[in-house]
Amino acid sequence: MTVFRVILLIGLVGCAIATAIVRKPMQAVIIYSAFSVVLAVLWITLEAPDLAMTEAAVGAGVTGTLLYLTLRRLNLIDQDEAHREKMREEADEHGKV
Amino acid sequence: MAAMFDHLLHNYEEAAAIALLSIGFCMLLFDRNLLKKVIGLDIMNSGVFLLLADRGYIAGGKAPIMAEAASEAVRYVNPIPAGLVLVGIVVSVSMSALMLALTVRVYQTYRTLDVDHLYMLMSHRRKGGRA
Amino acid sequence: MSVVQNFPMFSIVLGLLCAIACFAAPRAWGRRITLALLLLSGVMQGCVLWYCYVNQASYRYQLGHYPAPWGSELTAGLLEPGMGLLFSVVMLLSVIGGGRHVGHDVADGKQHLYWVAVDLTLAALLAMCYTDDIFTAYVFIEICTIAACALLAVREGGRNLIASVRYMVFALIGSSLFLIGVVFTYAVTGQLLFPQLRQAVAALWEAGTYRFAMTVAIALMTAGLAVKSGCFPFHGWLPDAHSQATTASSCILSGVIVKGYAVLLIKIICRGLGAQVFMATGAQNVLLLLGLGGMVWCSIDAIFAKRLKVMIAFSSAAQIGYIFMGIGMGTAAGLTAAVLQMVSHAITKPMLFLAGSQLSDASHGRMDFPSLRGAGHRNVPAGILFTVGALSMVGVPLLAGFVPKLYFAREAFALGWQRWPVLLGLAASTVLNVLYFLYTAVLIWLPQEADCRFKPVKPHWDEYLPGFIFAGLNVAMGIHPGPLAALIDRAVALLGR
Amino acid sequence: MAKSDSPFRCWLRGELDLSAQLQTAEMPAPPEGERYEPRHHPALIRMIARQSHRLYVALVAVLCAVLFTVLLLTAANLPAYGDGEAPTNNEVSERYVNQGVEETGALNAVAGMMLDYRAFNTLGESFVPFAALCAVTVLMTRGRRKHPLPPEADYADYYADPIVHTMCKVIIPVILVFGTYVLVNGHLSPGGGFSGGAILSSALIIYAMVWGDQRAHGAIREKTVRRTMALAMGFYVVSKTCSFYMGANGMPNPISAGVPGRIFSAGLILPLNVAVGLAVCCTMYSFYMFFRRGAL
Repeated sequence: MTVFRVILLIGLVGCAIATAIVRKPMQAVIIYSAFSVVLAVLWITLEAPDLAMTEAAVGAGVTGTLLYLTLRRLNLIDQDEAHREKMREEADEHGKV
Repeated sequence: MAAMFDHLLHNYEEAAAIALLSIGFCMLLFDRNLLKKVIGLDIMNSGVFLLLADRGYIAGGKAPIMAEAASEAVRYVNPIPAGLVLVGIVVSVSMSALMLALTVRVYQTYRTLDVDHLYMLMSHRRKGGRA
Repeated sequence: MSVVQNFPMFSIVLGLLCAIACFAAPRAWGRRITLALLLLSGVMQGCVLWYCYVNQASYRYQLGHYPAPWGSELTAGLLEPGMGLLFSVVMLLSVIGGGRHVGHDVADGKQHLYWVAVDLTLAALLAMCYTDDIFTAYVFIEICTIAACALLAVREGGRNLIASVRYMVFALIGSSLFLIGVVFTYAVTGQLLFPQLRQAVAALWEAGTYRFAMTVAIALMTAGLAVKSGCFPFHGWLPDAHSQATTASSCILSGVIVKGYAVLLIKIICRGLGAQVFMATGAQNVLLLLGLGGMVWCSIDAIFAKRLKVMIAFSSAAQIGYIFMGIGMGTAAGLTAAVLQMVSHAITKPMLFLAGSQLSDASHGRMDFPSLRGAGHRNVPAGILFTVGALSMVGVPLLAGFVPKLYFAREAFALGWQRWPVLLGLAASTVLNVLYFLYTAVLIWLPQEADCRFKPVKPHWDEYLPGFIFAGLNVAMGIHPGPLAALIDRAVALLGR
Repeated sequence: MAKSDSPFRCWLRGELDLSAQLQTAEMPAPPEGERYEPRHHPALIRMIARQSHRLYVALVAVLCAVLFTVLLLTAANLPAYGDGEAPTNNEVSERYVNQGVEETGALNAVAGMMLDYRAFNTLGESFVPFAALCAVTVLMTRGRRKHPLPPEADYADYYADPIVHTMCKVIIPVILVFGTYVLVNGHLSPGGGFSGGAILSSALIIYAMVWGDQRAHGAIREKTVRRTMALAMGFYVVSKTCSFYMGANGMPNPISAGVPGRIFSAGLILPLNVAVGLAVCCTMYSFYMFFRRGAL
């Protein structure tokens, strides 16, 4: 059990670091959803099934959906740093007007 | 020092929780992308919740759902941290929804999610005249 | 049990109910419901205050069928209903005074949501005052944060969005720090309710176990609340947030909400942790220094502010420094002075914001100082009110702002090494206050140029009613501070019991 | 005196003739909100101001590092993980576990603790999503002019997809049943209002995704959502107020705990769970709709 838990924890921290360093927002959102699922499993190993259900429904489900919708709304689904540079220039133009 | 390190190894769940918390905190403070800030906030909150839930765990304990014919020998884990974390998760999702709404509005108004750039844009505008 | 004893619970629940009512009822009712709620809440707090004053005791109110360590509780002494009364009255007057601006700044489709936010703010503030449970305090802090964000973001245009983002980032950091502190406290004591928590903390401190964890927990909780109330090094969000909101929101944000967190901090220190343990960690010295830093630094910032509302907001940050300095003095008299400062600031700052926005209305909505020149002639009542508020902030005797400064200075002589820093900080801050407030007060009364493009406005006297009530309270408190100070003295004494 | 001097500097120098200064110096009106680069600062202060942001970041980074070290040390100082004798396992949690079933009638100790023992806390908690919904509404319906949404064609048309469409017809009822089960069994098994409400809302969200939000908007009216929420929250507040009032005034609990294990047991916990679940379901669905189409 302890080994399983340690593996989960490593996965959790790994997901968190990956979220911090990936470039595309979409990747961060997907990894965050994975993070929530891992956390839900971890709640079960901690004998807290209530939390597991809530985390799976709210953390992975609703928050993930909201993050995805935000990206959708901003048209940022498959864009990375280079594109953001372009957007930044556009924004400068926008600011000058 | 060695004793402390041993203790930290024993409290490995707490150590991982603090690690999550630090990653989230740094994302919230230093990441320039507003969206990543929101994700960082969620990760930081998850770290705090993990820390809290660990406090309720008892080695060999069972989830506090009383079976109808519970024997005396069963030890249940502490239900208080689970309840508090449940509260926390709901608060956390509300906060992220609010932050995401702010993000959408900011992007629609200024066409950027970069916080530093946002401040620059504002000072630029201020120099240019009335916004 | 007397009926009056139920009033704290009733007022909190009524706030929540009115929020729902404003959400679901026809949109035009929101304002009326909220005004009624604020009025009723004020009356109820008054009754509780009177009840506790007559009995000279605090009481604990059990929520539900289970006694203290298992169920939740509220406490009402003199401080809690007193602050509740103050918050209700100030919010009522702010909402009346800024009502026209709300109608102008807030789109029609969202006005009912504005009133929902006001109701939730009141309920959360009252709950923060009365609650005896540290985790409940956390939940209501979050409600207060969200409601404050709604109050701030409801106005459109300008730097409002960016101010909201900054506010939210700081607020979230603050509440996370507070939550981590709560988790550590719970981990080493196993208690969440203040009286039991205080016993457990005292026992732990006596035994010397987990002292490090407890110290860190205390530091984190204090830091979290300090961030939320805009204490000095974390005040970056405050000027933007307080100056960008619509007038009524500015009044509520800087007159009331910031103080809610400070009251909660005082309650946690006195009831939840025990003043002795708090002092033993040395956290009060840090608070004192931060308070002093805020008093001076934010006043300097206020001098360089180019717009009236920004200047008033920076002055708020400086005044919050006084509160934290009072808490950091670590004596009962210091705490009394801090509470006095809260009262005096709560009845002065909304008046300044109201009068300031009316003055700017008389200058085509411009906030920069050159445009405001001679604005007092264009809008005489607002000019008078602004002058009274400015003089009070400076600390002219016979006005409210003078009273806490006097008490701070008096208490400073009883302190050890803190004496000279406190006295110097008070002196420096007062001089800086004179520079910017007196300057503005003179500026608005300068003769206008002949070719002034702004026309005098015809004052609607009903709009100035809240301002004049604030001014009356100000003068009353300044002329006769004795009873109020005695009441707060007793309240602070009751708090530790 | 120089014309460019600010009135403030004159004050500093003790020149009290402020009116003359202001009459001659027709200062160009500074644009709104300008204060970050004061023009009359000495060079040193200006340099500091320019460097201050970088300095601030560095300072914050150092502070964070210190904070995390301290937190790690604290984690090492906490009671051992999984220790049954830790201070958290005291008389409070023992009563929740040992007497919870008799006193509240709920087999799930977490539900009993949240909705009966520490009900005030949960009352506050259920208002957090409500407050957030109000704030999101304020933000998303901002502006008198509607922000153009991406055209409908931009979204994948799931309705035309035979696999997705058919599967959703099967899945949505299953999710609804499961959500209801979790909701009404909150006092007997893991789950309860918040998770059940979130599961229910996911069914609604899938419906809105596949059938298109116009159709969802037609099927689930804004008024219905708002009324359901208001009724559920109102019921929650009123019933809990009565319970608080009776408890504080020493009146006995009029609702018996019932036979533990039955579905209709545990007093108020079941109706409260249903109320919370409905409110959470409406809130989450509203969040989705606001993010998707900017209106409910």
